[in-house]
Amino acid sequence: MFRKILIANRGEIALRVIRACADMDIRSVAVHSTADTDSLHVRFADEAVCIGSPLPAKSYLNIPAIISAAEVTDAEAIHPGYGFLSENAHFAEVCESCNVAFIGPSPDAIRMMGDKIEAKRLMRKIGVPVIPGSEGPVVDEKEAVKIARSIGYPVIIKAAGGGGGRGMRIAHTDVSLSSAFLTASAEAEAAFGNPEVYIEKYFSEPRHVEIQMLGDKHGQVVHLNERDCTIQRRHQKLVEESPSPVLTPAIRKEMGEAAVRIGKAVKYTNAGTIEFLVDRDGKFYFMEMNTRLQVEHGVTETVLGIDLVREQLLIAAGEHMSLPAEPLGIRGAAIECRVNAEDPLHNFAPCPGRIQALHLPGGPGVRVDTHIYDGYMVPPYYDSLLAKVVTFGHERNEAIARMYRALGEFVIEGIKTNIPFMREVVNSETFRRGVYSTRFLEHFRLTEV
Amino acid sequence: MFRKILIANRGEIALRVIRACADMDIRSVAVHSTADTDSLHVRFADEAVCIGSPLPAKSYLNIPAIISAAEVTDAEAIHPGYGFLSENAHFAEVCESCNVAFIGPSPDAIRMMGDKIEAKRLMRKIGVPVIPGSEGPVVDEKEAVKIARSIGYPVIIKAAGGGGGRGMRIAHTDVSLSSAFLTASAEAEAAFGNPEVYIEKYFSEPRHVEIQMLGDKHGQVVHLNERDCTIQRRHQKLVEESPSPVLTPAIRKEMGEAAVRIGKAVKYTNAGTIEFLVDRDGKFYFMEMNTRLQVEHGVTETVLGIDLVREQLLIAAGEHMSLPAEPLGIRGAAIECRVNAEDPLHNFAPCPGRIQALHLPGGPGVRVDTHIYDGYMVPPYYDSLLAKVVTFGHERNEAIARMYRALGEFVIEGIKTNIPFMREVVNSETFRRGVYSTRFLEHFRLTEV
Amino acid sequence: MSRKADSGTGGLTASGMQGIDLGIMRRLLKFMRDAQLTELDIEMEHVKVRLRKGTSPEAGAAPVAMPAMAPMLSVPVAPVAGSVPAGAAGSLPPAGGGGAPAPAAAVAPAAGPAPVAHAGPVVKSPMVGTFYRAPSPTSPPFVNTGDVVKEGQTLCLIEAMKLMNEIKAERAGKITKVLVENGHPVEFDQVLFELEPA
Amino acid sequence: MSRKADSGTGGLTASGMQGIDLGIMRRLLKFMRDAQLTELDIEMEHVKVRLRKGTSPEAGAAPVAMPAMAPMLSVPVAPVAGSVPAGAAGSLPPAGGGGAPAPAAAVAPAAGPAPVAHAGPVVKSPMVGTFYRAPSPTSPPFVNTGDVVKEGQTLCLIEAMKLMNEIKAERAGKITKVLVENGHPVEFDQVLFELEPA
Repeated sequence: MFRKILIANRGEIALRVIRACADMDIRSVAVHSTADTDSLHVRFADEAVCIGSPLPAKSYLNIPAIISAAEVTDAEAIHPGYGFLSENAHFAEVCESCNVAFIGPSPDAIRMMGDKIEAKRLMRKIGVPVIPGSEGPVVDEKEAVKIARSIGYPVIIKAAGGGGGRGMRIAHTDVSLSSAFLTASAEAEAAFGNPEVYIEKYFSEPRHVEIQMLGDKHGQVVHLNERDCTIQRRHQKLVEESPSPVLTPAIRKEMGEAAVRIGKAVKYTNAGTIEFLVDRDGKFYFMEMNTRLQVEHGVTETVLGIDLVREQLLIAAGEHMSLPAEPLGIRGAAIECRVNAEDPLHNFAPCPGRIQALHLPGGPGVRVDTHIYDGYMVPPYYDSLLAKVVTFGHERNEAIARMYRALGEFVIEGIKTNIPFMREVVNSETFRRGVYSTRFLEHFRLTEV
Repeated sequence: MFRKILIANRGEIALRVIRACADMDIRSVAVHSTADTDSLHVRFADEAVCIGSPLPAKSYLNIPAIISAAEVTDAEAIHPGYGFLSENAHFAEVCESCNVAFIGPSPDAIRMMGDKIEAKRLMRKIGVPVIPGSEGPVVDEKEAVKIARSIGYPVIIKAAGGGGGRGMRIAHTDVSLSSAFLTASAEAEAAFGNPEVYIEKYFSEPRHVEIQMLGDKHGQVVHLNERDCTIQRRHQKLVEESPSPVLTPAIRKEMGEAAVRIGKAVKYTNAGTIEFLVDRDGKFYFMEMNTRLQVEHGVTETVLGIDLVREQLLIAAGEHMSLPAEPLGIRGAAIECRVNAEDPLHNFAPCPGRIQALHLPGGPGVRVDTHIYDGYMVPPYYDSLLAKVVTFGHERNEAIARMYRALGEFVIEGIKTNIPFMREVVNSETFRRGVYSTRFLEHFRLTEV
Repeated sequence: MSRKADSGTGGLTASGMQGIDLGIMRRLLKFMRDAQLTELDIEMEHVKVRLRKGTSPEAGAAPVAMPAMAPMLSVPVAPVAGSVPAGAAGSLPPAGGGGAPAPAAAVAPAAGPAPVAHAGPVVKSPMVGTFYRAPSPTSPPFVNTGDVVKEGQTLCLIEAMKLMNEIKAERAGKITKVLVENGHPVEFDQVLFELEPA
Repeated sequence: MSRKADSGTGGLTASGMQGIDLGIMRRLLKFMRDAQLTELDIEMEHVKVRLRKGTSPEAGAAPVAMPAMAPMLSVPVAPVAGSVPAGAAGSLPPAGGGGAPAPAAAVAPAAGPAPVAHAGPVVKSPMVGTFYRAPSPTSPPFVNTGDVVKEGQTLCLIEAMKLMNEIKAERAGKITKVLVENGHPVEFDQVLFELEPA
């Protein structure tokens, strides 16, 4: 096992990895920008190196500075956390070339999964369902209709060159598709200077369900069940849970097997997550793979009673993972809420600033991961995540009740947070029932503020 | 289920019960002395009633005030926590006579187990081993020698009328016993005005291991394995863990079965703990039964993934406990350290005062139960327990590593605490090896302070 | 005794302690005095101020509280009350039991609960129970505001554990205020009457 | 860059923030100035004071720290440093990376890391790496204390990722202090030299 590792990240995830190091008797090196000198990850690491100015490009994305920090501290491996350099194949390569282990998959696996078209091609090859649609741009209305008929309506037309909703059209019939095709193409050209559009099956009320998987260098690949991350705001996950309230054991098994198949196909090592879209009939479709630790990994840890960062370190060091090959039994339910420094009453605008008072929730079934403390200055340079609260219950209702209680005990003063908003979300009838889609928030109204 | 319950306690255990109420959607009523107006249990309960002045006799032991508080708030049940009125059979009776459910065993069971001689008699009857010795005072040296020979040397002579070490003598042979008998008797007379002495088998290096059990009103009695509480200071437990590092599965099974036998014999309802002395050969002897929730119940909760207070409430409401009749599988190891406001460098003198700064440990495998907050005034009237830290690990070593890490992250400023002391205890070679006795602290030297 | 609608909507509108201006508080108090008000509520987007004079702690509302009942939001009242002249007609009551436990570390220490500031001597409840002003539902009250009472005269009953306890005047004087309504619960140390010494 | 013997012996000798007396701090500073000391350590039962002048942040020790390295124990240095006359021979360096992250809420806000207070202009490291004073182990240093340097003159090398980076003077002046030892690691923004303008 490594004697010392460097954590190329900040905030709660840096603290998370430092804690795993402490738990495994590995020395930890924090790196930080000048804005994070007073951070807990700097405080609780065994060593700390300032690597640059506050802008991420100058510090947490500054590969030479991070490698130099590893060299001057004699760190044997680098954990990238999530975000920043965690899915940067080049960084993984630089680490390797500098004889520093990258705690993550191989550069090839990162690159392969980073190329969405390549990844989809692989899925088709190994029989993992992808969202049906054209393989590339669609030439004209006729081809569009032909594809639409083969995959079934409704379909969505998307601009090949763009995003953000422009050039997007939903069609339910041949007729509407023909006109939509032309409009979308014209809009795409106007917006992105590229009239090319492609077609995919449209899911109006999908769920976002992902499978956690782990592979080690000895060929063992396991999946650790799903996390349901359907509650999102503009593609930012807000609530994650495991098990999913809508998955049947049969679908769980199928999805898990698909994840293992993917892992084996790319000889995947370390932790990865396969994101699937699940429709109302329980059919699932590969969306993408995240080749890193997820923000919401604690949900899986809590429901299975395991330590994913520990597994990451074991795997990166070439050891066997410490989990059995068979899927672990689900022994309850876990829910995570992300607590962000943002104002739910003003379009979730970020709210950096100094924390004036703090009370963290505690007691049975509550885990808190946070880098904030009373007096901490939340810097404006980074994302707004302040804390993750994970609650456990023997059944989903107990986990929800504990989340509602824990968020009620969670007091942060001095800056605005989404805590009261999240509390209403988990307390809502819709969430409790468990039946909703990624459009949950469109229908959700903050009742009592 | 109850709609509202009153918690007749303070501090972390009051908060613990309030949290269980919130998790079960039961309204909670806190009672408090004038010294505890600013307490978190008052803050987080749904209602709060001031019941008297700071001295326990005037408030937390003030039965009429507590019953009145239950009456004016329409509370249907009272949870006594631990300490205070939790093992007071009279209080349990008053509750019943006032139509308020007492969340604990019947007054008869409390009374039966509170009478040590009666309890021992019962154990003998149902075949649970008790510490061998004379059943009452020993008449003379001859009888002493006769008993000593029958139970085997070494034996300890104790004053019937006293305690605190005076009048105590250990004897390893007939000769030393005869002279020890006379000295002890004389000393006992001088010290307590009563020359009567009795004899028990002497265990020089015992362990303190207790079995958690639960019984409901439908006749189901289960045991929830052991907690090893061998690390004590003057009979105050400091570290508790489950499973015990020295128990074999066979002895665990035997002890558990003994606990269930005891529960069935007294038709015990609610949570109870059987305390056993375990000698170096793995033989165990009944010491006493605590007819209430223990401080260290979180250890069992963590290692089994259950909620004991929830079970208490279910049982008191006449429902079935929600645990299976078969012993739950042990899925790792849990350790608890008690964090006290006391100065380890000055004979553990209590250190009340205002908390000036606070950082609680967090992350994976760490549970904190505490009623303190930044700015909290620790009152001088009550016990010095500030917080309980429970860590979980897949194996004991992981739980220990996490405890060492968690205590390192735990910062309390403004008052002295035993945190650095506890950190050295869990980090010590002896503790890590797991082989020690209740005299651990006699041999333990605080090396680095 | 405080009854809370919800024990934890904590931290919704997070305004730091800095937002609290004791100068404004004092000016509000003067305004109250000049206008002879006994209660003053102000609620704005980010702040909610409630001032009450001579109210019983039963009401439970913290005298000055941000919208959320976060513990750290409570304002230490003792210093403010202390700044009001002792002879003033009223002053700020302390945080009721439960409403506002935790004075922020940044603020002046307020060791122990702040004493209720009443204009003159008061009669407090020696126990938890239900307060009755009359011996029976059809009887007139033992005392009314303005009544002159003798030492040892019964002022009210407090029912605790089915027993009626007579609360008697410890000294002679004039009842200037009755602070609890008939049939309401009272807690230990709660002020029942204000009594002007004879 | 700080290397800590043990990342968490937190909170052993608990002294509150109140214990910190800026007046005493200033008197210690004056004593140092008078005695021409560059370093002053005082260690007593409950307090540990370390004052250093013009030291490099590499040492990492917080200038004033209670025995335990608890985050809340750190003292905000900026205000103290600010109270020292700008022209003084030295002043308090800020908390090094890692030693003392969290100013207690009760203390004056110190937004962002306090700038290092050096007597005059300084040359800082633009990168993380290893500091070399000479082009090879057998060569003499590029510069020594007292040397007058021209703008653009090479002052040292910093090795980062196997590359030697020449660090040049941005202005002409006299080297008044070399703050890092040859072969030692440096972090971003760490002060390497003090330079008196020509």
